[in-house]
Order: sequence, then structure tokens, then C-alpha cells
Amino acid sequence: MDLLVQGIVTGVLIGGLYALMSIGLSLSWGALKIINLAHFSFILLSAYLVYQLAISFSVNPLLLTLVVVPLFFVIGALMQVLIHRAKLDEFKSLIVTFGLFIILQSMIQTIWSADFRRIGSEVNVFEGGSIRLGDITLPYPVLLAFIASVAIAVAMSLVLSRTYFGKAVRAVAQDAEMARAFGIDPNRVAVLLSGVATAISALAGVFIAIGQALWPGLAVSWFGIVFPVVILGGLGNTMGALTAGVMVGVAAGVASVVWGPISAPLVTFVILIAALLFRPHGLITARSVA
Amino acid sequence: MSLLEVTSVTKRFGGIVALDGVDISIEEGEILGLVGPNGSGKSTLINVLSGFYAADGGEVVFDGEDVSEMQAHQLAAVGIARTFQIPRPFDTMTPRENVAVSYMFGHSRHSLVEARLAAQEWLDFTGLARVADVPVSELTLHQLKFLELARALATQPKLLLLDEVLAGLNPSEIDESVEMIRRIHAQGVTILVVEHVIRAVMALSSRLVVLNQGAVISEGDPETVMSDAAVVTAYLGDRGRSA
Amino acid sequence: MKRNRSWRLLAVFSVLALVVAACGDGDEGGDTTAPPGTEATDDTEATDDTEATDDTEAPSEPTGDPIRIGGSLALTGFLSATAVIHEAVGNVFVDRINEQGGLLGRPVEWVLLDDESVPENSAAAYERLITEDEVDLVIGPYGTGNITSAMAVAERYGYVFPHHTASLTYAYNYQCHFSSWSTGLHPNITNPNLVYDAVESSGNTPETIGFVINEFPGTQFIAYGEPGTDEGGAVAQAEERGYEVVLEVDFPTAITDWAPIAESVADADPDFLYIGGLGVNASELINAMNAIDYSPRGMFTQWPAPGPLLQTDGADGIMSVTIFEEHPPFTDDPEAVEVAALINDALADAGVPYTKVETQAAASWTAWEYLQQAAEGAGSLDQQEMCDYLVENGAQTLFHGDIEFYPDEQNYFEDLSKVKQVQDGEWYVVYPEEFAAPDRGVVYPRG
Amino acid sequence: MTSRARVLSGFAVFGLALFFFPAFQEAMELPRFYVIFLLSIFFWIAQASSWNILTGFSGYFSFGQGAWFGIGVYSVAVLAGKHGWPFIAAVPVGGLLALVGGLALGLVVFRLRMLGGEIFALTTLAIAFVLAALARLTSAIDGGTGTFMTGTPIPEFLGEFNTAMYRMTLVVMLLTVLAAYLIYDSRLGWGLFAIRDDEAVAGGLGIPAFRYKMVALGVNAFFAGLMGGVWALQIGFVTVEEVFNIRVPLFVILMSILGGMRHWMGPVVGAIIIFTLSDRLNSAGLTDVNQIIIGSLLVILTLAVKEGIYMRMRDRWLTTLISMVGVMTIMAVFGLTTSLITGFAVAMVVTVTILLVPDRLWDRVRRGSDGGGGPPVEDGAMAEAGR
Repeated sequence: MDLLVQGIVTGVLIGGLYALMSIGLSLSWGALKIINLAHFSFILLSAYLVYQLAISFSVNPLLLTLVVVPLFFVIGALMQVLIHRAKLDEFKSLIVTFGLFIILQSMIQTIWSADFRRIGSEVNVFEGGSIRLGDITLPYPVLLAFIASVAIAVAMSLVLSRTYFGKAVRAVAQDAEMARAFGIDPNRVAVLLSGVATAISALAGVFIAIGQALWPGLAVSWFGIVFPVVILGGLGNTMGALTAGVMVGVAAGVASVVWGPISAPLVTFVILIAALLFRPHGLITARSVA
Repeated sequence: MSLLEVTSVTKRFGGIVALDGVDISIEEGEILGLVGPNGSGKSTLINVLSGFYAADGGEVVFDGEDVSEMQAHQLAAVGIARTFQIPRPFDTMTPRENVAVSYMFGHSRHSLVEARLAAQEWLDFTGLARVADVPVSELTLHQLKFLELARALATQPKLLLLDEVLAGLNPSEIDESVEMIRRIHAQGVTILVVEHVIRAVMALSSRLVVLNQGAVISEGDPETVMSDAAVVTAYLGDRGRSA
Repeated sequence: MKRNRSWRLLAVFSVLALVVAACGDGDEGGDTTAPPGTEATDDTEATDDTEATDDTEAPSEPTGDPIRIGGSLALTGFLSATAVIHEAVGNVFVDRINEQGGLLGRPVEWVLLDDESVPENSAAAYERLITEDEVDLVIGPYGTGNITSAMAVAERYGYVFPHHTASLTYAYNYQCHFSSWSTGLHPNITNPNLVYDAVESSGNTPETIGFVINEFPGTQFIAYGEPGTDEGGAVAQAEERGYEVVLEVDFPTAITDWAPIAESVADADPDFLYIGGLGVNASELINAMNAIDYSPRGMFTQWPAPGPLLQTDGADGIMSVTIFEEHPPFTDDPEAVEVAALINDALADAGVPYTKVETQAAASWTAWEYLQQAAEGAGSLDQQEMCDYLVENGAQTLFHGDIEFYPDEQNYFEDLSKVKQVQDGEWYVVYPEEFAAPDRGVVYPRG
Repeated sequence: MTSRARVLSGFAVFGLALFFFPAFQEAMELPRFYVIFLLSIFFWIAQASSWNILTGFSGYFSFGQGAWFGIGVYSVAVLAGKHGWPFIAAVPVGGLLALVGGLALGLVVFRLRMLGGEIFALTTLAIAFVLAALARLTSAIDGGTGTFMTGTPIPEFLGEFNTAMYRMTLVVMLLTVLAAYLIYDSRLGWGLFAIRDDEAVAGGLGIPAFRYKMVALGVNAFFAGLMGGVWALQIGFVTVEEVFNIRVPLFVILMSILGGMRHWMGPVVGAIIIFTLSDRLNSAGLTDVNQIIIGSLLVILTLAVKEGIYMRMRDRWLTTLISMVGVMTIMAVFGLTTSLITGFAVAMVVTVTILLVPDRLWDRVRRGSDGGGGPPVEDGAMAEAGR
């Protein structure tokens, strides 16, 4: 029983991390119509940067958020500028960003080798730490990730629904030409949003670096989690991504406790396929920019 | 009996009722004009008749056969073809290939080789022979509308549904098009024209049906129908709104 | 019109190809493929082929055409984390043998290809090396799948095939394959028993044991025995000793979330936790267990990446198997110390975080020694003579000591594994006693 | 002589020439590796061509190639590897099971009309993951232990291992490319092109979209699985990680895009170029660069040559010819390389680089010298279809 409860709790928390990893992709797909596979490499790259800086200057990895988030905002914005030049439809974007993904992956491997890297506990104050609630424990890395992701999800959905920027994004997502007619510059909006999306992925990278050992293969292993979450959540729907992330986290967690870890990916994908077939526009039908 | 028998066809989109129990019959060999203000359900009706939308209720009988449940490609096979208000050519193909493809399938099946030869006929008929082998992106709107016609004709339809072929054309082009439609009709094709350009419809059609808010409000020979009070208010009302 | 154009164009290509083939005859493709050898060694500038051979201090300058030794490694792809070790060690060995007068008086050149961690690429690579580059000798790749594919090729052409780390011993019957991984033919029996003996040598015998096994062929083999046989492995052996198996979990190789496994372990709370893990599996599991404030009384992990484990909190007291560690008695042999130092530098240059010599590096070095001794013993590069020499005389190895190959044991020799344990943040061999580090012994339960 | 007759005779000629290459290789004492090199290319040609039948022709972008390939590999691994079926008998089963899998997927996905192309793409991506998970779970299939194919005998009449692999891959490759051509040059093909351009309109003109998409997906899956089955032997030791990774989908996409997805020859050319390139880069020891180059190619080519290299080759066939012949002769004469493959690779790189020159610029440079820069792609395509 305890086992199951703990399984659900950690499932919820890790679900937060999954959501954080997915929101960036969800935004760029939903609002910019760009299925940006490079997001996976961005997460990983950010994680490696955090690792590198943390061990080189022995600083608290969490502080490095202040470095990587702005950095990747710029990267994301620049990428959008280039992509806009190329005028990509969804498929082309998939292919081009796949190319980017491969390039980034091999760059990462060239720089940090394929060997496993982890921030040693001497720097990583969160490693193995946790909060206890009765006989339930909340591990720091995932707990922090969960909090961050809730904050981001809520903030983003407020921004998208309340602010002028949000309205602009939605307008652009629906019909760029129309938006232009209303005096919105779709390109500026796109560049800004792409920056934000990439920055969020970078944030996810921070928690990855805090939570686990890094190796180039990680990025691919995330495909199996992020895509289900993005689609379940509904394209461009940040709250949806959060809910979906938690769903996947819990489902996989419970499945691995009950039927063993090997069944976890299966469960995730059965959920995904079911979602694709019966709710292609996302299980969570809150307002999304797509 | 008539070629097409539409009985109390209904189509809803969420809450909105686009077609509300429409009854229309089209006689073999006539040109039926279908008019009505924006959002009166004209295009929806065409989409239902050509199988792009499945009707929520009612019955469609074509040539004595119940086609209510048929999908678009099956309707093409029994002999119903349509054009689009905004032309939708296959844009990686030349006009010739566009026509050839629809001849290959359409009403009866033909081989590639036959199709290529046959295509010429429709291209000549619609006067597109000159531009037959240039990318469609280089065609004018007028030419694209004729390509729509050529492609529809290549399926060798019994019934041709024309969705605002004249919209966006200049007066002289309109006259050409009207002439074209007459020639198509002369070949024995039954035609349903949906039009905004009243002048043209009056000139073309032997009979007129007026739709308003998804229902037939008037039907008969053009003059009497256009003088029908309900029709006038519908239009003026429509004008009033849109002005 | 266009059609026949495109066909004409293709036709000419093929004709042309044949013409060039006819005059090109593809013999001694050496010059074209010399780069790979040097390319590969570039990673460790300090010890570049050419410099080494120009090195005047060398006792006797190797002369004549270089002896070209071909091999592929998983320089990229998911195996490359460990393959880099074999690359570095190979470079050290080649440079050293060149400094010491070469092989049979001739300089040695290593033609290294990347198999991208893909087995069929290894097959293609060895076909290339043997038939296009016409190398004189071959050395095995890294990774069970790749070794398997490559061995099939070597067998086809009758090449002596030394290899380092093929875990599925039962699969290899080629009479000229020589494994340098001292697991014996039945690691699924010998390895676990060695570990259990080590544990019991502490005076405390676990009553319950839990197994967490990676769904990777090697780890599955050790844990459950050869598939399709009832031979059994670590689990069966534990049961035979009367340990009660309270947990048996398999996990996918590309696992991302360790919390559920940690929870299952905590729930079962075994006296001893047997982790059939690779790379960082153990580190990740330990972290996940720390996170829920659980710490097993005893732990073993199969093939860990040694570096990350040392940096993992709560890893102290975890056991593993090894061939060699850089402490006495292993370091009593000055040559071992010298070579180890060279390897440490090479690994550091290659950017490998943990540069100490242990299983991987030791196995790698030994494989090269087989090749050298086979050639020198046979006095020629005749594959069959070399093969026979090894089978008859075995090999004198730096890290394994003297080895004898048993043909009726598929050329495997005894399981020479030792048990090592993390103590005070370092790896120490703790069992069998004669190999244990000075005043170190098995600590169980963990302090 | 009709276009089809010409093409089919072309197939016959190349088929025979290639079939006797191993003998030729023996006779000329060429490196045995050339045979392995070719059979690897055959593998990729078949994979890319089969993929293109669905994605290139119908426009439905599939990441599922790995899944169909995997079904083929595992059918043989289980039947021949585990249960001792004769290899030859197991291979077709691989193809058929993949076919069944493909149709099953299509039955579900294509039924749902509102399903967008990108959703289809991701469903196919998911399928591979699911199959991988299933294979891991079921010890009857894999259970994580992997399967050795090294013990599996191949029929005597096929010759020794490499020759046998060469012949089998050659046959499957020829069948696949032939299928691609026959579909391309048929009502089915044109129906698919119409679906690719505007599925709704295609329906309105009488094209049975659902049935055609099913056929395309089925053919794709079948040949992918068939070649997968043959390939199981080449892999030697079959594991889930090895079979169900993104490598196969990645490369078929890359190859088809490079070669051109609108013509049946596109994937063939693409496969030859990419494989040769990465093989030589690798053998030159440029392994890290290898990946980076592949990735950059993907980006550049997607943006630069939308219609694919093959169309450029057709339009500028004389240039292509000259540069290929020229470079290879130069390299042969001046003995720059004794390796035929290296010579070919270099010539290829030079040629492709020349072909990358955009049409507008090209026409200015060319001043109507060779007959190239001819009428647009579609016309050429139809011309074949027509005559």
C-alpha cells in the first residue's frame, strides 16, 4: 500500500519534470507550427552546461538557471529568425530540426564524450536529499522541478490568456495574416515565443543536471515521454502539458511498481496512441493557443 | 422522375443548423440556379451533395439510387462532379495532369495512356491547351476556374455542381464563363449553379431555388422567384447586414 | 526522352565503374586507409604513431612495412562511453610496442574504424579491413553484438580473433577466438558464487536477497543463465545457497525514472541487493534510494562505470567484479605500474573522467598481448600458426598473469574475477584474500 | 519503345549486371568488401524506396520504418533463430507480418478523417516504441536476452555467406524498386499524388483515398519487413536496442529527401549517395564529423533542393555525366586512389556540389550549353506516365 502511495507521489513529482520538458515543444508546435526536435538537444545541452559550470566553478547548480535560461532564450530567438527565413511548414520543420538535433547531439558527444557525467554531491547540494511527510518522501530534485513546472505552466497560461502578448500569440497561431492586419508583427511574436519556449526547455535541463547522470543518449530516451505529454496535453496548452505530464508520470510509476519497470514505456505509449486516436487535440480541452 | 431528389436534408455544425430539411429536385438536362444570401447554406448543400459532408438527416436519391450514405469518390463514380469557389488544383501537377488524373478515376476507370490523350479534349474544350504543360502556379484565376471545370468534366459527370464559378471574375470573363457553362450544358450535362452574380444566374438557369438560413424559401422560374417578397427581404436584409 | 536520359546516365556510371575497377585492381589500399590509424591516435597527441616511430631513443628502430592491425570500435553511438577506453588503451599499446622495436622487427599500425555501436557495421568494417585494406591482423571491437558480428567475419577468413568484453560466452565456438575477459565459460555460475563467497567471508550470511536486473543480454545471462537452458544464474545460485529471493525486477536499458524501482527495493528490504546493472544504473538506483531515505545493507553491481559510482553518495560499500586495480598486490609488478601510468594519461587525454585501470582497460590490454605473443611465438603472421601457438602455449599477461586456453572450454580459461568494494570513496579489491588490498577486507553489512 | 518497356529493360540489364558482380569481383580479384558495400547499399535502397512509396507518393510522413523493419528482423530472429525454421521460409513471414502490422495501423489511423498528417507521423513514431516495449516484455520474442543469428544456416544454392546475402538483398531491392516504379507509373501512383496534393479534392474526383493509402502503407511495410528479415542475418546478434532505434527511420528520411521524394528513382540515388558518403567519411576516421555532416545535409538539402538531387541530375544529366566520369578518370589515371569506392565517393561529392547550384544561377552560367534545365519536374514525370 505504502509502496503504491509513494509510487503515485513520486509519479506526480516526476510528472512535473516531464511537463517542464514538454512545454517548450508544445508551445513551438502549437503556436509556431514548428515541431522542434532540437528541443530535446537543447534540454540536454543546457543540462551539460549546468554540469560543466557547476563543477568548474563549484557553484550551486540551481543558481546556474540565471545563466542558461537567458542564454537559451537568445538561442531560441535566433533559431526562429533563421527558421522564419526558410519558411518551413510542419513537416519541413520536423526534418530540419531533426538535422539540428543530430548536429547538436554529436557536438555534445564530441565535447563531453559519451561517458556518463554527474555533478558530484560536493557541489550538488540536492543530490539524494528529500523532504519527509509521514512515511512519504519527496526527493528534492523532482520536487523542485515540480514546483518550477507548476509555476511555469500557470504563468504561461495566464500570459497566453490575459496579456496582449498572449492574445498576439493566439492571433498568430490562428492566422498570421489576420494578425498582421490587426497590426501585430507575427515575426516578432514568433521570435519572442521561440525564445521563451527554448528558455523553458533550458530550465528543464537544469533539473535534469541536478537529478541524474548525463550522457548523450538521454535525449533520444526522452522522445518516448515528451511526445506523449505534448499530445495528451494539447498543442500549445501549458496547463494541459502539466496535467498530461503528471498523468504519464503516475501511470508509468504505478505500472512499474505493479507490473515492473519494463511495462512503463508500454503504458505510456498505449495512453499516447489512445489519445492520438480518440482525442487528437489533447485530452485536456482547456484553452490552448493551437 | 428527376435526376436528383433531395428530401428533407439536414446538416448541423455544433449548434448551428446549416441545412434545415431542404427539399430540392433537379430534372434531367436542366440548369438549376441556387441562390441565397451569405450563410444561407448554398455551399453546405453542395458539400453534402458531393459527399464532402455527411448529412445529419434526410435522403438523397440520384438517378433512382439512394446515395445518401456514399462517400465523395463513390458519388464521383455514379456521376456527380463539383467545382470549388476558390480553385483547388493539384499544385504539383500541370493542368494536363490535373485533368488526366480526374479522367483516370471519376465516372469510369481509365489507364494512364488513355488519360493523357483524353485530357487534351477537355483542355481544348476549356481553351487551356496553351497552358496545358506549365505549372499551375502560373495560371490566372480565370484559367484556374476553367481548370476546375475541365477537371470536373473529365470525370464525365451526369450532374455538375458549380460553386460560384463566376466569383472574382471581371465582366468579360463572366460572359466567357457563362458561355462555357452553356456549352457544357449543351453536351447534355445537368447543372446546378450556385451563384452570387444574379445577372448571370438569371441568364443561365431554367429554374431558380432560393435558400435562406438553410431552408428553401422560394422556387420556380427566375423572374417570378426574384420578384418574390420573401426573397427580396432576404436579400435586402442581407445587404442591410453586410453594409 | 527524359527517361532514357536518366537510364543512359546510370548505364554509363556502371560501365565506368567496371572500367576503373579493372585498372584500379584495389590491391594494397594501404595508402588510402593509412589516415584512420593516425586519425585514431590523434586523440592522444603525446603518443602519435609517426612521432613514436621517429623516436630515436627506441632500443631498436622497427624497420620494413608496418604490420597493419585492423579493428573497429564503437567510437560513436550508445556503446562509445566505454569504447573510448579501448581506443586509448590500444593507442598506448601500439605506441609502446613501436618504441620497443615493433612486432617481428616491423612497426605496427592500428587501422581503427568506427562501427557506430551497430553490429552489422562491425561486420562490414572487418570485411573491409580484411579484404579491402588487407590488414595483417585483427583485434576485436567493443560490445557483445559487435563482437559477435565481427567474429563471424574473422572466422570466415580464418583470422585470429582476440576480443575484450563479450559477455555471452556460450555463443562463441570459433577455435581461433581468444577472450581476454577472465569470466570463464560459465560466468553465470562462477561470478555470482564468487560474490556470495565474498559476502559470506565477512562472517555474515544474508538471509534474503533482491535482484534488480537490466534487460541487457549480458546482465540477463549472468542473472538467469543461458536463454533456453535450465542452467540458471545468479538467482538460482542464491536459492541454492538458501538465500530467500524477495525481489526480482527487470528494467529496460533506456530507463529514465528510477523511483519506482527504489520503492520496490525499499519495500522488499533484502539483506543483500544484487544489481545486474551497467554504466550508471547503480548510481541512479542508489540516488533514487537515498531520495526515499532507504539504504540497503549490502549491494553488488555487475558492470558499473566506476567513476560516477565513486561520486555517488551512499555508494560506499557497494561491491563489483574486476580484473585489476591500481593497488598492491597488483602494483607489485613495476611494469604493470608503468603501463597503468601510461594508460592513465591516455584516458585523461581522451577526456575520460575515471582514468584508473580496471576491468575494461585491463581486458583491452590483454587482448593486444595475445596478438603480440601469437605473432612472436609463431614467428610469422600466419593466422593458423598464431592460433595454434596460443592454443598450445597460452599467454603471459600483465594484468591476468599466465593464461591457458582450454579448447574444450571454447578457448575460455578460469574465471579470474576478483571482488572489489567501494571503501572510503575508493575501489579496493577485497576478495579473494590473496588479492585484497593491504589491510582491506569485505565489509558486510555496509558501515 | 514505350517508356515502361524501356525502364523494365533497364531493370533487367542492371539486375543481371549486379547479379554477376560477385563473379566479376572474384575474376578481377577486387576486394571482397565491394560485395558487402553493395549489399549494404541494396539494403538502404530497399528501405528508402519502400518508405517513399507511402511518404513520397501519398504525402503521409512516416516515422514507422523502424517498426516494419523491426517486425521483419524479429520474425526471422524468432522463427529461424529460436525455433529453427529454415531461414528462407522465415523471411517472407517477416514481410507478411509487417504487412499485417501496417494494415492494422492504417485501418485505425486512416479511418479517422480529421487526423492530420503530423498526428499520423507521431503515431508511426509511437508504434516503434510500443513494439520495442512489447519485444522486451515477451521472452518469446526477446525478453531482453537478444538472439544469435550466427548459427542460422543459409541454403547451399545461395553460395557462401556474403554472396548469399548479396543475392538476397539484391532480389529484395530490385523487387522493391520495381514496385515503386510500377506504382509510380500507374493509376495508383497518380491517385496517391493527387491525395498528396489535396486529399479532399482527390476524393471528389473519384479517387478512393482510404483504399489507396492502405495499399501504399501496406506495400511500404511489406518490403521494409522483407528486407528486415534478410537483414537479421547481417545483424548477427539481434537486440531490441539495435533493431528499434531511430537509425533506420532517420536514414530513409534523409536518403529520400536528398534524392527526391516525388520520383521513384529519388530514394535510390539518395541511398547510394548517403551510404557511400558516410562509409568513406567513417573509413577516413572522420567519425564525429560524419554525424555532423549528415545532419547538416538534412538541413541544407531540405531547404536548398526541394525537388531532390535526382531531378537535378536528370535536368543536368550531361553535367552530371561529365563530372562523374571526369573526376573518376582523373583519380584513376593519377592514381589518387586505388579504391574504386573512394573514387566514386569523391566524384559523387563533386557532382552533388555542382548540382546544388540553384537553377536560376545555373541557367545564367550554362548559357544553354547542355540540354539540361529542361521543363519542370511534373512534366517530365507525366511524360513517362504518358508514353
